[in-house]
Amino acid sequence: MIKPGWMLDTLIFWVLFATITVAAILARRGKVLRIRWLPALEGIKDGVGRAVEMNQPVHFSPGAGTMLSGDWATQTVAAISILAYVSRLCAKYGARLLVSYPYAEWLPLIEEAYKSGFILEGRSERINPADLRPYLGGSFNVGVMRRLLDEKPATVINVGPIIWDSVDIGETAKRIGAIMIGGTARLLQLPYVVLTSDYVFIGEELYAAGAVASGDPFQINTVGSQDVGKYFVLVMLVLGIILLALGLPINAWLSI
Amino acid sequence: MELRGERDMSRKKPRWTTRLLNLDNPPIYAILLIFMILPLFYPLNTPVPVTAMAIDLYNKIESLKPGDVVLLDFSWSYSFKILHEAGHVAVLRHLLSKPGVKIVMVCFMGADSELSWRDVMAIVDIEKNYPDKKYGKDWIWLGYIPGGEATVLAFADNPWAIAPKDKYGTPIEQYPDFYNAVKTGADFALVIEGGGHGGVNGHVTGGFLKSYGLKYHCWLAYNMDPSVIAEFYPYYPTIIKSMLNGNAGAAEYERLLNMRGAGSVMVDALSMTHLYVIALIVLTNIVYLYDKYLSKPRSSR
Amino acid sequence: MVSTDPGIWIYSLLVLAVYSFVFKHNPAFRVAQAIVVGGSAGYTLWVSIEYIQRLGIGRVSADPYVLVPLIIGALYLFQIYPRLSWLSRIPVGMAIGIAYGTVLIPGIAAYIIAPLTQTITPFWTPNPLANFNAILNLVLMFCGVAFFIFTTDKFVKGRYGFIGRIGRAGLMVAFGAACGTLLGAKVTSAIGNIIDLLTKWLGIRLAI
Amino acid sequence: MSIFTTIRRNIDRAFLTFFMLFLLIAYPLAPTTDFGKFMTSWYTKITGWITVLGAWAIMIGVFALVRNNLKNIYKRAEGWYYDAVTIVSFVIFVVAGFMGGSTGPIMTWLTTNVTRAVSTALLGIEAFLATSAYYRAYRLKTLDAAILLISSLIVLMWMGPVFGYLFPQINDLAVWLLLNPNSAAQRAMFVGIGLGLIALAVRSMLGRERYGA
Repeated sequence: MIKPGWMLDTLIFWVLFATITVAAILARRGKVLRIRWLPALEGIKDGVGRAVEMNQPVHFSPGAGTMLSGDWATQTVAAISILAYVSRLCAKYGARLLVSYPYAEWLPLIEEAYKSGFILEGRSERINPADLRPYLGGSFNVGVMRRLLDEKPATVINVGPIIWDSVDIGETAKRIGAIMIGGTARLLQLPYVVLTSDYVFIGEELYAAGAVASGDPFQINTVGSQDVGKYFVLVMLVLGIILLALGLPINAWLSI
Repeated sequence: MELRGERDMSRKKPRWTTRLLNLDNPPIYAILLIFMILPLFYPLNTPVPVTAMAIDLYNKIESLKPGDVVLLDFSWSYSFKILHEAGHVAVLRHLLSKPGVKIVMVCFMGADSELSWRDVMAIVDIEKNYPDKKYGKDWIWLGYIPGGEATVLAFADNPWAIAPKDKYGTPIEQYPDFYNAVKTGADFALVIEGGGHGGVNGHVTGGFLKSYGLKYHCWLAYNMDPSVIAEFYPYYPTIIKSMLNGNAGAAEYERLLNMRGAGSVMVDALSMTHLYVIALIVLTNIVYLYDKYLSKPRSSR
Repeated sequence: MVSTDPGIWIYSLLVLAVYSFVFKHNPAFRVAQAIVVGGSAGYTLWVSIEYIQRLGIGRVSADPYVLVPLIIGALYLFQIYPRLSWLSRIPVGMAIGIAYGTVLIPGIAAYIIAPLTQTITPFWTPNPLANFNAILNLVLMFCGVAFFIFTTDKFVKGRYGFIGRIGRAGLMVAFGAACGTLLGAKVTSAIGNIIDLLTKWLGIRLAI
Repeated sequence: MSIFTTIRRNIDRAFLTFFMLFLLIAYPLAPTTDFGKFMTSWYTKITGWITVLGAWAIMIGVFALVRNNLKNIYKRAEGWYYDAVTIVSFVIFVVAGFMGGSTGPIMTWLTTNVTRAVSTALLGIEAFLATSAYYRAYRLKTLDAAILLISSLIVLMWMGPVFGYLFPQINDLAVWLLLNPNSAAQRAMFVGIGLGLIALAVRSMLGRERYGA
């Protein structure tokens, strides 16, 4: 019935999926997990504050790989949830928010996230659709670089599925003296983000960031309950070695 | 205006170490440019040490038997052409020199990957250099298949359902050498992916890894963008069997084939620029430590 | 011999305009950017029209179900009309659903099971280096995973803080290694451009 | 909240949930039973739809771009002449497409000489930007920075072929570094990413607000 080789993967997936769902639903009954705060979120707060002090805008871009396919789409969703947080901060403290995006597929969500913060803080008069700019079909890097140099934002946030914009945008941000906040779960670009940014969302922190920032117990529980999977991996590492030492074919079991 | 006086008062001439540590970009860039251009006029012709990965791929291709089908993927965006082209040219030449080996060429990355294929073909020039290799019998070109990762995975499960026709509109049934030899991805004797810059969770590279690597256990090789090679090492050598490291890898492969191609050209410039950058980093850090030493109060030195 | 092909001239001037950005932000770079932003938009517009024609409308007769994404995708156009812009979220929701559906289970195989099977290797073989590597891999992966645990900071500070610190050091090695590979790829691209400019545009013969 | 508002708020989430669950059930099934055959055939169909879905979106992107630029030109905003260049270039490309679409002769000429020129040059300037990033970021400030610096230096030596020629041990050391400590750390990050994906999916499916926003 199930393809050979996918039995265990499917089982583990559904178990984790169910655990996280149950933990999330339990949040509505007041059982909230405590999770640690992410340092890069503090960076966003500082960055927006600095932009307000200097009377300069904040620039947000969701990475150049925001396509509708596979992992890239999921990371874009995470980036958009961070945009909602940034928009809320900008509305609260009164900074102008510039958004550049490379693929129009996400325009409905990006526009909504951009507006949501201003509406929640009751500043809908400051919404300016011209601040959202598309740079389609491979012109994203060059477009953002020029926009940064022309508008001189105080804080540059580039999170999401970064393909080849990490160094370009990061170094341009350094050149205009902006605080650079980067983050991606695409591990091949992550080192370059670390190299060029002041604050970084490392890997999974990108997925968690929007939820942690929202402060909503439901979302916090989805983040916290992931640790079930991590403890599973930790236990499996130790147990696997022990079983292997006893001469059992643990690796064959793991690939049923 | 009052501020200016204050600033003038506080302005001391910074130490030379501090100035060196806060250089502007242009001088750094200018020296880099010189190091890039010089080797083009005065090549050093440093020999390239051949790594185990290139030898593995070479031996695998050497061991291919007549009738084996090879999947050769051209999924790099056209902008990345300089990184991947030399490696693919070398590998394709080697494949074409083996009698009876059948090659399926395909790309998944984007419509512009077809331009990448066109450029490789212009260099290899099958009709002129390999006159006994016939289209439809020894190689076919499926063109760009859109759909990203999902398509890659589905192509591995059942190639001819996803690509029922080749680029020129001929049904694959008319090429029995391919249609009958390959039913699933497991039937490919060797799979070479070209678009390494997608990364492990890039939609084409990741698809190849998940299907041919994890699911069908094919002999999977990558023609890699050097900037992402670190990310693929976790899967080497159990799942990914070989990786060509960009132009350096291509130069190694060219050396195995005893030819001098585009890969070898880059090697000197690569050496020189790396020499410069390493020197820059090391010198900066020596100056940085010395600066820290100088800025300590004299008594505590 | 300097080239007389206008295509090569446009190519070379645009490349130079982009490279000039490295030294200073200047009008040439702005013009190049303006050209590319407009041009790429025009190009992708045609690509999208062809997708709709070739993969959508053209395939309807062979596979009538293609009408579903064709119609749902057209809801995107309501984005232009604010009162009905909520309709344009439907295709996004559907696309994200498809993305999750294809990624999650292979994700378990690639991200959780494959790392496990590769780390669980014996360290009691006769080869001392292999044993050392196996232990190192095991320790670094264990500490790395522990470092990322969200619900407790036991592994980051305090008595067991060393676990998090080892994990962090491992991450730093990985980041450093990858940063080291960055230059090679980019230098090759730059040299490719330089060779193009020198040979095709200026017609200089190189020593290579 | 009226029923209409509820539908309007949640319709996209309904689509998301339906397609996600359907594909998740279909993915591991083997096409040996009737049910398996049915599900796998739909799996292939549905996953092929994404390209068509996204194709429409480009039009609104183009619309937004043209509208922004025309507004700027009309208002004579700062730098409006660059926006005029954008519009002119856009029109040229669109007109070129009338001869053979995106692969027509004029379009191919334009893309190879205009858009590709800029994208390859952008990759090239990263070499420069990377050098200055190295120069600024690699300072021996902390222990972590020192580890980063040393592992970078080893790999940099490996990437420059002349070092491998002069000191063959560098190659072995770099490959060992990539294969062992680097891989182990990458694997640790993989685990988190795989789990983060699931949590994000749950959040998108059930979250009170949209996509975790």
